[in-house]
Amino acid sequence: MILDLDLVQIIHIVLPILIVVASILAVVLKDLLAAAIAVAAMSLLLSLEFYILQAPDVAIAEAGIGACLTTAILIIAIRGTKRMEEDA
Amino acid sequence: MIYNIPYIAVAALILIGLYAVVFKRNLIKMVIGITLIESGVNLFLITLGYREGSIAPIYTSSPGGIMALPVPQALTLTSIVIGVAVLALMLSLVIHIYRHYGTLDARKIGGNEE
Amino acid sequence: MLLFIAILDTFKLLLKTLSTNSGFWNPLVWCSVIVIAFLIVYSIRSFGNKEYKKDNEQVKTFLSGNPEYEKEQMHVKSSNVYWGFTETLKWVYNLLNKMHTGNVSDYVLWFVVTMAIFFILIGVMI
Amino acid sequence: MNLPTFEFTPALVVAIPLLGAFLTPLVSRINDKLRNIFVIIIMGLTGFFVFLLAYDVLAKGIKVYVFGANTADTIQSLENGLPLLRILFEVDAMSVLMAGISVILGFVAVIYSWSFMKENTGLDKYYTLFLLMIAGMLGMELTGDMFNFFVFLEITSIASCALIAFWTNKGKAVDAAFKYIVISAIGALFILFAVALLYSQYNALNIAVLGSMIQYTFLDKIALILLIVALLMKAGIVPMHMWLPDAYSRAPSSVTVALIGATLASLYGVLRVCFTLYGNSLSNICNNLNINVHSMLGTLLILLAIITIILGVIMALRQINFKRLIAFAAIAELGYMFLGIGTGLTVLGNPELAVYGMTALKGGIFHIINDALDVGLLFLVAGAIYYATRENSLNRMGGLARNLKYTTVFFLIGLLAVSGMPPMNGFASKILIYESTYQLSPILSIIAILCSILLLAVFVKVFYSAFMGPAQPKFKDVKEVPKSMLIAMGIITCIIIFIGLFPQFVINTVVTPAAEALVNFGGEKGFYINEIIESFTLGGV
Amino acid sequence: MSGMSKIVKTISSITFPFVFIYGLYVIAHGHLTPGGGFQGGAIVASGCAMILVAYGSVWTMGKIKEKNLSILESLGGFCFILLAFLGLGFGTGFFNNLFVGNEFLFGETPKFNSVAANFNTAGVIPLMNFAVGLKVIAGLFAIVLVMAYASSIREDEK
Amino acid sequence: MSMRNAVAAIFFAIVCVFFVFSALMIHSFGVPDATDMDDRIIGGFDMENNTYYGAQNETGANNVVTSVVFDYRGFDTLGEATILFTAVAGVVLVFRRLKK
Repeated sequence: MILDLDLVQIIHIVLPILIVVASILAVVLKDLLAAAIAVAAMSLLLSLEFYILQAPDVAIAEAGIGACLTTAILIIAIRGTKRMEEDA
Repeated sequence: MIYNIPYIAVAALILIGLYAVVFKRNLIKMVIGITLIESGVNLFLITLGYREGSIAPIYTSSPGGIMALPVPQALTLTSIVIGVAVLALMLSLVIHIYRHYGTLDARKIGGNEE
Repeated sequence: MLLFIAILDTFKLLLKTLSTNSGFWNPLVWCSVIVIAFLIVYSIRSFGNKEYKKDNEQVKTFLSGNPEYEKEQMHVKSSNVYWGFTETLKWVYNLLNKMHTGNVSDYVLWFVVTMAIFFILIGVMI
Repeated sequence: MNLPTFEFTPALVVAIPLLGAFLTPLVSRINDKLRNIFVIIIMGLTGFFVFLLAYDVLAKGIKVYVFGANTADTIQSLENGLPLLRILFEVDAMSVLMAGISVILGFVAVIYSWSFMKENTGLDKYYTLFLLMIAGMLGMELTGDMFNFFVFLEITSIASCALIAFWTNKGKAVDAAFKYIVISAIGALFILFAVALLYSQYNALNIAVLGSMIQYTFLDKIALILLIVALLMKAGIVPMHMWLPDAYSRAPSSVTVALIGATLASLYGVLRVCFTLYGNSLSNICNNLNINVHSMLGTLLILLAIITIILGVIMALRQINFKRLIAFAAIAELGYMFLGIGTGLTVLGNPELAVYGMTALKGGIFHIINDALDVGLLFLVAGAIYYATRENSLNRMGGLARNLKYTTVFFLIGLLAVSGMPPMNGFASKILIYESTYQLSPILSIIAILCSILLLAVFVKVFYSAFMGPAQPKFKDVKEVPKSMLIAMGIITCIIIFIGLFPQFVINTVVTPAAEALVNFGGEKGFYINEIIESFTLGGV
Repeated sequence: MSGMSKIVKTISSITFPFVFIYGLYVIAHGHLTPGGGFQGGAIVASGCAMILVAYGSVWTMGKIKEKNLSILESLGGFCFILLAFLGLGFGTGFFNNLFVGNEFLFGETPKFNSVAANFNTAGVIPLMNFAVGLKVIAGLFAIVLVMAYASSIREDEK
Repeated sequence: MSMRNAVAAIFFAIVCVFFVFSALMIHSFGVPDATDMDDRIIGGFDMENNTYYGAQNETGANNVVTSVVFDYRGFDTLGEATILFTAVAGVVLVFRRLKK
């Protein structure tokens, strides 16, 4: 290893990148349901990151609210409206 | 410098969210963008409270050693609940807008009015 | 007696003049001046009022010889009131109408623009 | 006169409307009339406590309330330089002034909605949200903690958003509410981000503590910009004003009146950030380079204010929708306030012009009161006309003075006041702004006066097209609006006339203490925290 | 939203009690382990959302009225404020933790740096946890239920 | 429309630059600048007065975050609960029946 990192540091580098990738997916995907799932994945990764940053309280809250309820509300809204994003 | 990657991720999250709000036309995409901004701010608060080699600020789990800062975690808890409340209200308004206008395109619903 | 003094003090407090470091403003003085002016104007008006006759030809409405409309139709609508002004400033209004798109993204875009300008002016310059 | 002073008045001012909001759904199960009376009593009680608090603060200086600890600990920690752990309510003359405005507007709006909202469903939720909105505003204005400010900001935004969408059968109303919630969510999130930036450097959340420590580093400037721009957007300054006409014109009139209070609470946030949080360098002016930030910020504010005035007036001239027109006029009025405040901010560092800066600041603060009352009255009149005729467009109105006699008188008074005609209250505050900005640059003053005249022209047009002219056959059966609406309009009119006739009295008792609370020269630890310590040691708590 | 297949219904009704009890555990042990009123409330509310998805919103609305949830939420909020006001009555201010140090309900104080999880500690905090937990369960579930019901009603009209 | 997007992109880029720059300016990850308030809350031993201080001693809760949420910053939590209440009221108001 050039950078000489231990496991925790690698996780601190990899997880934020994954979070950003998931958020980019959430914005880019045309299918809104898929975007909602991407938001859920982002929330789950975020909650993992919170756990690694020594915040288990927030991690539980984020997993319960961010990953579960937010997705449920988003899916309800998508069912009530329209699934696909229109093109320009 | 490599240690500041979480902060860069925070900036990236906020900017991606802002991008979704400014450049996307679908209302639900804009709402998702606001959720992303909120996640970014939450991550920022938690990252501020992290101390290297620290344990979670709970005495039950392990004794001794330095602890992560508790106040940002408390603030983040508040912020998460606020986020879900705002999200619910926004999405119920979006459902109503769809019923009235039959579309989710932000350009079509506002319209140019006198 | 004490009560009287207290009331007097309150009045003194109320009647103070507002000074702006280069002028002053006292509404009560202004009101009294207006009342006096009104009385003068009224008395001048009453001089000529006797010669005014109501059942005369000059009282009738004259619309360049056109017939007079019904009273209900004579009301000028709100959008026609400052027609000349809005017509002259049409280019301004076109610009402003383009600005007010009613699109939420544009509202947020203005926020971003203002933030960028503030960033450059305060964050970099100073 | 000796009024009783309670040490927990600041907490009660927020707690009473909150408790009322929690109880309203239960009370409305019993009886509708009882619920209305209950809400009015709650608002009256809140107003009473705000009055007590104002009396206390104006007589004895800053008042502090600590949540959840015995005050002795807090005194010790402040004196020994230990960190403040708890949430503090820090009430000075400025906060009390704003709280008074919010309470008056809320009280009037509650009375007004008795008859105005009578025919609608969902009134229990309406009153609940209304009380929550008032509580949120009061919390924003009284709190001394940045994060708590954010929380109350969110309460205000969410409650007002739901209230803007009250008439859900109208698509435009829902649309306006969505715009409002997007704008306020983004603004609030950026405020939270700025608070986190400040926290990252100083590990404190209290405004006074932060204010005494700020160093004007790069991150501080970023936080300052985020706070200022987000709050300016929530206050509705050009070019971020577009949500305001939508929200103001689509909401029910009684809600609009309370929304004015919410907007002004954001303006209060701007004042707090500029003068208290970042006001440390104002206290030692002569030998500090950081004053550049203030003069730059002030110049930018003046620039935005001038654009705001011009654009608001020009847009108002063309509007046909009654409430939308008043909303643009309200934007123009907002510009006058920011003109005064910005001039104060620019000039206060300059020893030669500091006197005029103080006058401008006083004018700006005085104009906050006047604008809230005048624009509120106009919106109430617009709501009354809508109630009587079910008509919003000025094109379809005419000759209403025959049917709505009292309303016409109220509108006339509001017209004169809002366009700054002597002897109404609008003139008293505008003359302060004109004469002090003239010292900075005559052009600013000239533009302000010209736009004031244009504003008069705008409202003359409204007066002519709505109230004057021949009687329209379709308005034959229109009757005068119910008593509760007349009472609400009457209360505001009385206050307007009182302030108009005795402006110096109001300035001496309320405005000058507020301005001096914002700009407090001297002090080592930072003025605000210094005053808190003093008030603790004097036993003022 | 109509219900799902029988398998989903059965599995979710078997899983639901476990989620519920785990949520209650998180609420009750808020002052000792990670968790608290908000986190546990969110967990229970997500369990309820699972039931909602499995059985459909119309069925759920028939079982639990939104009004009852509102009452529960008001009750939770009222208890919370009452606990806060108790400090005003007996102590010095809002949110004064007045039970700490008394040999009363939850009144014990742990030794510094002690790892032992003594349930009988932390004063009003466990009570506040319960109140907030009730409020969060009712509130979040009410939001999801009302939104799902309103959007499903619309579908039926079409 | 593309004109708008081009202008938007320019200003967006400026904001991007400043955000990333400020992300680099913050204290390095894991090493906070000042921690006095949080250290006071976490607790410790006061040598001068020979007493313990901090969350465990003052509130009795082993979980410091909970003691911050419900004790030190309890008023924020009240606000948060109020926000939840507001959101429920708002959602119910938006989806109410319009006819009596």
